[in-house]
Amino acid sequence: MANAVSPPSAPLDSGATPLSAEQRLSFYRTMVLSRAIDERCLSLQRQGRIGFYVPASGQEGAQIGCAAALEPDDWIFPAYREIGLALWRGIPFRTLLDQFIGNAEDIMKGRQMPNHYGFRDKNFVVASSPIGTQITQAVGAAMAIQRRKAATVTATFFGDGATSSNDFHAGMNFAGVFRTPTIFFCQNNQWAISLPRERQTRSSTLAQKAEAYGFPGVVVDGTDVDAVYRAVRSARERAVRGEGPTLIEAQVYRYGPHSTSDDPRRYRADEELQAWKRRDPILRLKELLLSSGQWTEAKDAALLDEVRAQIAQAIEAAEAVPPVAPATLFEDTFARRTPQLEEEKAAFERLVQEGVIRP
Amino acid sequence: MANAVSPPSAPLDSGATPLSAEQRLSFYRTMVLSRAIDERCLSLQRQGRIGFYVPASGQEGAQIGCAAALEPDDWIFPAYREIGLALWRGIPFRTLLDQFIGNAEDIMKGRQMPNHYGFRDKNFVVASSPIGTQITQAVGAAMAIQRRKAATVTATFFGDGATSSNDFHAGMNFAGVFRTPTIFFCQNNQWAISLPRERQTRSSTLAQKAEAYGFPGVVVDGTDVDAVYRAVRSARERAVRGEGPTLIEAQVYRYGPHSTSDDPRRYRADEELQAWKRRDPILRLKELLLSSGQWTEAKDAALLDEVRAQIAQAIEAAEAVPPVAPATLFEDTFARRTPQLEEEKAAFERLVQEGVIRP
Amino acid sequence: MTEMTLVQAVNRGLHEAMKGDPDVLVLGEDVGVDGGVFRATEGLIKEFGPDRVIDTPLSECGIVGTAIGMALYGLKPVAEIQFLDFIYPAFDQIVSELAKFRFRSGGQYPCHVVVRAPYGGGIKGGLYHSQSTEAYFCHTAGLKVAIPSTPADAKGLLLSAIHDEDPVIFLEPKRIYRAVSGEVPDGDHRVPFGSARTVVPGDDVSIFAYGAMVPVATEAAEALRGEGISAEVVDLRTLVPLDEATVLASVEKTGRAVVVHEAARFCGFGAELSAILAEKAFYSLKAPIARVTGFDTPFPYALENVYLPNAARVAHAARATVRSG
Amino acid sequence: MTEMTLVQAVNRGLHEAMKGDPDVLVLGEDVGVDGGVFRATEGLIKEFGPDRVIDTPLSECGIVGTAIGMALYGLKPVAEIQFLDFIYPAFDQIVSELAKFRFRSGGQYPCHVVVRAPYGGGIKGGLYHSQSTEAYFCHTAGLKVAIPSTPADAKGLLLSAIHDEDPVIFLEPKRIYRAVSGEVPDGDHRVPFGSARTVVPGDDVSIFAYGAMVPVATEAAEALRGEGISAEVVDLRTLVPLDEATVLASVEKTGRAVVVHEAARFCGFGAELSAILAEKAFYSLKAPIARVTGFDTPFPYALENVYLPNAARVAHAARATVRSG
Ligand SMILES: Cc1ncc(C[n+]2csc(CCOP(=O)(O)OP(=O)(O)O)c2C)c(N)n1
Ligand SMILES: Cc1ncc(C[n+]2csc(CCOP(=O)(O)OP(=O)(O)O)c2C)c(N)n1
Ligand SMILES: [Mg+2]
Ligand SMILES: [Mg+2]
Repeated sequence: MANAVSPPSAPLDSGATPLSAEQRLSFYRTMVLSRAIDERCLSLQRQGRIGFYVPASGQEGAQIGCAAALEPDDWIFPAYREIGLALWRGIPFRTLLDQFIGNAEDIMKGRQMPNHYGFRDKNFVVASSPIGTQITQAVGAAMAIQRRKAATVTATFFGDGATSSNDFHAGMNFAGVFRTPTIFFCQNNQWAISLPRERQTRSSTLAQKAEAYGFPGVVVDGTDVDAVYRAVRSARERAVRGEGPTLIEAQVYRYGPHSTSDDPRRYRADEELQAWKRRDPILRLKELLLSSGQWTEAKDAALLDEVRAQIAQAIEAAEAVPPVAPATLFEDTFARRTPQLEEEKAAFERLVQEGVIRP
Repeated sequence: MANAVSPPSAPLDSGATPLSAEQRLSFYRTMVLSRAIDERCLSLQRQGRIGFYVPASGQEGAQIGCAAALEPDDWIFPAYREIGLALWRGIPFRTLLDQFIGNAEDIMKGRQMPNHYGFRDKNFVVASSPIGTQITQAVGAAMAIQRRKAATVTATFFGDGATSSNDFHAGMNFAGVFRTPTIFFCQNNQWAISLPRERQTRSSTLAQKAEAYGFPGVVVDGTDVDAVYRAVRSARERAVRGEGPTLIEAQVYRYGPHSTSDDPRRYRADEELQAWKRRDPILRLKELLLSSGQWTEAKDAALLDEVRAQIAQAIEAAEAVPPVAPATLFEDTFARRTPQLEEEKAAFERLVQEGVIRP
Repeated sequence: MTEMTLVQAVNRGLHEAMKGDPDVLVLGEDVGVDGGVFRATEGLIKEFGPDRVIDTPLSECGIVGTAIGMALYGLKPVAEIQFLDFIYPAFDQIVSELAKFRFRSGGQYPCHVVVRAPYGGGIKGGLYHSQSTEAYFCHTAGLKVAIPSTPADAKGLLLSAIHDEDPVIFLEPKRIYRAVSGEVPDGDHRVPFGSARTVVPGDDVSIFAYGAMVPVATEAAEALRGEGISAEVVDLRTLVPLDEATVLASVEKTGRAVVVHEAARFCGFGAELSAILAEKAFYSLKAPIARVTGFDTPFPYALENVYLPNAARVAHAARATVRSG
Repeated sequence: MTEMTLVQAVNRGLHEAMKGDPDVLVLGEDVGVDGGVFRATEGLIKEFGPDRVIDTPLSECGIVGTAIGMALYGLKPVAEIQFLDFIYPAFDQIVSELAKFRFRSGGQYPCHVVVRAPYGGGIKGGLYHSQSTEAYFCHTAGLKVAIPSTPADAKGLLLSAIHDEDPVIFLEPKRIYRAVSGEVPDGDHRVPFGSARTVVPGDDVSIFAYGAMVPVATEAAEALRGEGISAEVVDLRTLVPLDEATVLASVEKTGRAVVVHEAARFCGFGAELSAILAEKAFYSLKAPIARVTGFDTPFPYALENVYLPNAARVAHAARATVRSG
């Protein structure tokens, strides 16, 4: 259901080869893993074992469909809700969990809140909290790709709310002007915390905003992983051919709270949630797999067991890791400490020694 | 030639009563005055009698057509190139000149560069230099109008370059969401300093950007004062009826340099300028007036003499005004000076007395 | 008098102002139906309706820009920025426009907007939900900056801010939003700008603090008292205008100063306080001026507790100051 | 060595860096065909083409945001902001992103962008073409801040900035873009960050300045010399990292300090310098530390000459400091 809102210069579905049974199955496995992690992490947060969590349940179809359509050397500029992308890129849950905890093995060195991670070796840029900032950055990286003449793209991820940000406007405009190889992947999950999509903007779709920047925008059913895959694949091909950027609006729903700090019952009706759950991306894919004979309920149960065991193991391992060392605070502000930071570090260490600062 | 890019909810030309001969003549007089001031000020600047100047020549049709279509209690949020609007609102050139000089009678108290003026009693908000900032402000004032249930509108003025600004995006979006009575009047003069319109954005018109915000955008020939008047009048009526904002793109050309600091020969071809001059808004209107028998070359010459005399007189008067008093520096940072500013002022005055600071 | 938390006092302040003046309105992200992510605007939409408690799109630029337009037109908007860390998309509107409207118009256009924002660390918010960048605003001529540290001051300073004629950046220490309760006067309670509060009187050393650092400084003063050091704790309450008279009088008495804030040290507000003392209280000073602040690194997540000044660090610095003089 | 103006030295610095490294590119408004509104990028597009000298749409947010993306990908972008006064639409990208990328990623993502901007008064630019807000950037951990005051330093610091591994805010004193000429070394001339320059040695009082205030301070020192007062003038060159050693050594020698900048006084960079001295040079100080700065008002147009510190004000403050100690 990739529905072109404004006609792209090449048909969007053109080049995509049909998905194989194997591919669909690997989508499914990752989606199931993503959902299971979500559920487990919400409970870890309630138990105080992690400080915060941003769930992605309901958005797995969009995330995995998109992730799979990208190539490993395409750079991802994520927001904070993109766990499906991280898993598809091959980041082990254990690695994510180290970040959620902020322990001594967290690659981010305990600097950021849970869900704000990045992995240079996976071309997965480190997320931040301010909404939209990754969008112009993705366009800049795409300009670098043009300069390097690489056959690759950047893809940036953001929500319906982020379309109101300064960076959305600037990034879309630069992408149009410089025809950059960029995929703007908007997960319209219908809510920006408590603000419904209709009150975020009066345009009838988010995809049509691309019109203002002179390139195509498409709406895709984000609960249909195949459709997402095809739309992204086409956008990627367009980009690599030098035909410029595409805005893709994947329509999904956020099942859970905005984050563990949020209570969605304050602002939205349960019926809306239930209606979307009937179109659950995982269920939809499972039914397809079952009906095509590739999958059985028994295999499904086994998969779930396997995933849960894997998660439990990761938790045990991550929780055994010691906390991040205090003096690491003085790393990475600059490549090398300035004399002033050197002095602050020395003073800090003295205070720790004297028990004035207690890690 | 008001050409609706996206269909407005009511036909744009509906309510506008045809222009009277008298109205056209007053348009003409103001346009001629505006052009004459421009020419004189450019030479004042060259002579070092004013420090800087931003010419508006070529844009008089758009400015006067728009100004005339607004009512006196509609609030204007201008950029720095809107002298035609100021003149139409009844600001004497002498008052503007006091500002250009920054003398003791400058209502802005010598605080701003030439062309950055505002007049509260004329509902003409004081301009600033940062591009686009007036746009969200105009929307906010329109939200206040809604709250006060006044049958009035705000109109904001900006260039083609400003459509790339953060505030354009935020202002357009808020206006759409809150359906504010706002007219977004974009004078597309084809250049943002040295950047041509085609490299500012890839959208085919600027008007079509309104699509992204769910309200109508129209293109109008800005060299045709009648067409501008009608387009603005319709947008105003729509707004007052509660049907929300309109973006109007008036296509014009900046004849002169961006400002007296600029040399347009570095980046644009003379042919382009000459082509536009053949569609000069003043000439077009003059021909109409002449052909309708309302106007004669003799009257035209007399008008020009009159205007020039008036300008010369204003210059003489403004140049006789003493400079702004130094201690006024310490007014208007706050409503009342803080103790700290009181102390700074006292220290300043001592330094002036001792000849350390020489005004 | 009613006992309440700091965030409740903010809520009551907004309520009082809106009740008293139909031109006062509130706008921001999630301030309406949701009642604000910290519940500061809870219940206001029910009482005053969506025309006066406006849920906006996700754009701080739009929030502050439209608030300015409303203020120019005569309303009294109170804009909420969800976290101070997210104010930067509106920074141009704040420093270029809000701060300069009155000046640049020669006094024709006052522009009275209150921008409220929760600020500071202590809630495990990491890099982007913890910062204290009050110095940016203090350095911007034309802005007033208020930071309450108690429920009563939260209401009193907020009501003064809303009734001020100038733009006010109103920073709320989210770490103590609910940590303490206090008696808050009912009705139109106002605390004047530019009057610091002596929290603990003392003779040996002056400790200057604001916001969430006031309880930390107070705890330090208590510890010092046990050691026979009499520390005076001054809560600045408004950074602009600054109550220099109280600051100078305190140091003239004690001869020693410790400045405390959560913000990074370099070019932080504490530097200004030191500079004022080094200029105007020079001959009273008996010892170097100490600063106890955040470090000159971005704000961390896991190590938040070692980043933030604690009572032990404040006491340690005060002790050193007293001994060295 | 070639004699040139400061703005020409900036141009030569850019040229040298671009010639030496194909990853260096320039982007901004009017930097290409027009050669920059101050002509700092003149001729570069001819030599290096529009792929490396990029005229952007009118969006500082886009300029800095895309520059960051380029830097993450491995290029070395030099972004021009037409006037420092217009940097605020990009402030979020600068303080939230550029300054924090390396830290928040645990060192995975260095983010080396140079942001160049002409700053300061003296060209009758009024409110919005004159401001000096270096303190905002100095207070932001993760940014380096360089400000040259001579043609040689303009080239040398710029080349160091472009070859640094960290983000640099490079502020160019537009008032002296063309006011003075000086000898500039040819080739890859670099001036290291964190090393102040003693412009005039002296014994009685230390005057600290940077950018366009260095010639003003020097003029003051000359006037003072005529009166028998030996003033030392120190040009800080980089505010972050700051050469504290040179600053402290100077005050340990002279016992007196005057800090000069164009920026408003309150929470300006001078406050930090005072604070450092009040902490670390306390026992050397013989007199209150004086600040000679812009006033705490927005920058005026007609009254620019009374707003900006002049040599007479600097000399007056230095004299008072020497007499009072
Ligand atoms: C600039 C900025 N303003 C406000 C916030 C607070 N905030 C965090 S998430 C969010 C809503 C984002 O909505 P959307 O873009 O739709 O993404 P979603 O969370 O739904 O995935 C808000 C307002 C922020 N992080 N950054
Ligand atoms: C935020 C900001 N960036 C840059 C500038 C410098 N500048 C002044 S005018 C201008 C071009 C404006 O073009 P446009 O909006 O088309 O208006 P025009 O001058 O053509 O009327 C630029 C880049 C500025 N004033 N503000
Ligand atoms: Mg959303
Ligand atoms: Mg233009």
